[in-house]
Amino acid sequence: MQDDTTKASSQVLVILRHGPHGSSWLREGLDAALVAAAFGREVTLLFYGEGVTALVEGQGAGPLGQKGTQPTLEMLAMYDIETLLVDQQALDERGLAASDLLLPVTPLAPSQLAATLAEHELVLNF
Amino acid sequence: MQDDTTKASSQVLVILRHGPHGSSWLREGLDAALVAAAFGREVTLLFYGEGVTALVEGQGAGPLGQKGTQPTLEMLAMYDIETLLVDQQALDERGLAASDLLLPVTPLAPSQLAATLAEHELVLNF
Amino acid sequence: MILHTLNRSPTESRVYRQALAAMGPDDRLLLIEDGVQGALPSLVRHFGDVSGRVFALREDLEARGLAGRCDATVLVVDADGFVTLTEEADKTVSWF
Amino acid sequence: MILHTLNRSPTESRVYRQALAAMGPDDRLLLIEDGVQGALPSLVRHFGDVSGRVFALREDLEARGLAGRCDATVLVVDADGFVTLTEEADKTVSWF
Amino acid sequence: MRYALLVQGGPYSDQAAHSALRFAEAVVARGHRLETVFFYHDGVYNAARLAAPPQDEPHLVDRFRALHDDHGTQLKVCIAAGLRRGLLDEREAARHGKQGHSLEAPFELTGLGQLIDAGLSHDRLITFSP
Amino acid sequence: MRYALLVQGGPYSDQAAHSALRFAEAVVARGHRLETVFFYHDGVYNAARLAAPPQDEPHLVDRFRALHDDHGTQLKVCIAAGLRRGLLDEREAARHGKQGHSLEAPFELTGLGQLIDAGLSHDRLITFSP
Repeated sequence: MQDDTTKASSQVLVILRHGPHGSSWLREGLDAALVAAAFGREVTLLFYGEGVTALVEGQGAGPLGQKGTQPTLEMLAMYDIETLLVDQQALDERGLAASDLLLPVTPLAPSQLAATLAEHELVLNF
Repeated sequence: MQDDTTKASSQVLVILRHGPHGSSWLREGLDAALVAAAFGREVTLLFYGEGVTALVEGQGAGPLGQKGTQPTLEMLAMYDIETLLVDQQALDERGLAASDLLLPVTPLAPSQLAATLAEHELVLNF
Repeated sequence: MILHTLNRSPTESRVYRQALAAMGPDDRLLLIEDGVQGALPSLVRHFGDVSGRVFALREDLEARGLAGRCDATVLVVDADGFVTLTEEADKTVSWF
Repeated sequence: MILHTLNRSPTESRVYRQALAAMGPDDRLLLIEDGVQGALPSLVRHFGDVSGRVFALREDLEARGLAGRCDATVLVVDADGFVTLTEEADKTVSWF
Repeated sequence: MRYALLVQGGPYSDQAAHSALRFAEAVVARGHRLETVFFYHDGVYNAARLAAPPQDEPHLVDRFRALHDDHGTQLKVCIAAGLRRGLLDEREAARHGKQGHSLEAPFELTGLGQLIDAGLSHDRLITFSP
Repeated sequence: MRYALLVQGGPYSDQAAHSALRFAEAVVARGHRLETVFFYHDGVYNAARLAAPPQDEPHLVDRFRALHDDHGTQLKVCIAAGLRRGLLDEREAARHGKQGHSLEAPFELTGLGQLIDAGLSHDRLITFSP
């Protein structure tokens, strides 16, 4: 069940299951990913379920003007976080296509999920 | 759509949608109901969705020995809270019958829900 | 007439079913916070039974990049319109 | 082998579907907290795909009055057994 | 109209407090009177006087305080929910033999009866939950 | 084995902290070493030193403190998550110009890197969330 889109050497998998603004889970999950990367770990992000909505282009400010998580997402490459897996089924369910997203991502089919979890040393689920 | 099981004069409807131990919603909802009753308001309780599990007989202590909400439920009559409506569909879904419950309740069909909400002056949803 | 607010997406939480079951024939439903996901054309069918009485909060749609993706049957209101909806309703019940 | 924990009932939250979709062929699922509601005979069908690998925490069943109502296919473990499950698994992933 | 809000979500963890503040500001902008904000469940955490959010984020405590200062809104925190979660004013801290306090004016600890009272005596009660 | 726990739920609002403590006590009873409890998201509220639960309820702060005192478990609170929510030790309070503090030893404010480190260097990391 090894899969080409993620490397066995990746150490930390951060699963993001929430969208922007509604809660702090997305932000706190991204913070964990950035810190892991800053500490030299190889980090994979998996946008899963409602987490795929974090990637929708054209996000705006929150209810009190707060800037949200889009700026953080745009910094991922700077931290060498380049493996962005996205739950294809969740995109389909919401009528979203890769072209609607603000970053290039790798679609992940349901059949690849278990292997992705198995091959990372540490899995953090937000 | 007036319904015999609740009186139009009832002032406060407290909807309980959570079971015991998993969160403080049930406890905090019950506290609100008791306070309203202590202040002389007529209070109706509606055990809705997972809230019906609050009524299951034979509950025990929580993870650290805390006593849970069963003792509070047993005090409702002392506070003259006597209208206990229960979501019949939620009982059925969980395979529960009235005889499994620790208090006598009035089953409420889905068709009676809207009228119940409409006829109370204040609705608090927990 | 009761205004019901809902702050969860129908893809994640089943609370939307509780809200719908509790709605009277004139009641209105306002999608707020993560609930505005339900206004997407592919998800709005969950609210088919109350079509024409479904509102969504503009600011929450915009914050999520969904302002232009909202289904045409959903009535979009801003925070001022949210207040108006609460003025027009006898009471407001929140589902979360 | 991964141990997955789940603390929500399938009647309220759809997160159980995410957990199931992420489970490998040998992975195990432990129902804890409000998740033990899923061990009721009328709800355990939601976990049919991983039958035989579904555990439920005894203390959480007992606290909710469900100890005697658990479906026979569910393996009941206590807190000590929960620790054993984490020893036997390479890692533990929590779904909430 | 006379409005009351019930806030049940903490700051930052979910949107409830943000939504409540946005709604509150729209309520007063429409000329209504926002008499009460009642904090219950995790909403009591909004009263934590030591909250130190990053400079580029809204400071919720200050925004709630402004409702009080500019519009006379009462900021009522359920005492039972607060004590369990470590929200104590000077008087409660002394009563429990603790040094220091975590909540101060214009937030005030009150009983849950005040929520029922606001719910029945005000024209509208709107709830924001996590 | 060396265990770490990640606690993301606050005290009383949900079962996460209760479940974590029960699990922690079972871990040490089985002869494992519980090296770290890391508090993140609303879990940071477990470190509130002023928490005053009713006498007939478990006092979570004391139970976590006992893990530290009896088993040497380190109680690490994410500093960024804590500051936003009003959890400050004396040093951070001074740095932010605030009087008083809301968190004290044996709880300690640390960076999120310590969570990643615990997750990779300990044998097991178990998460308890709301």
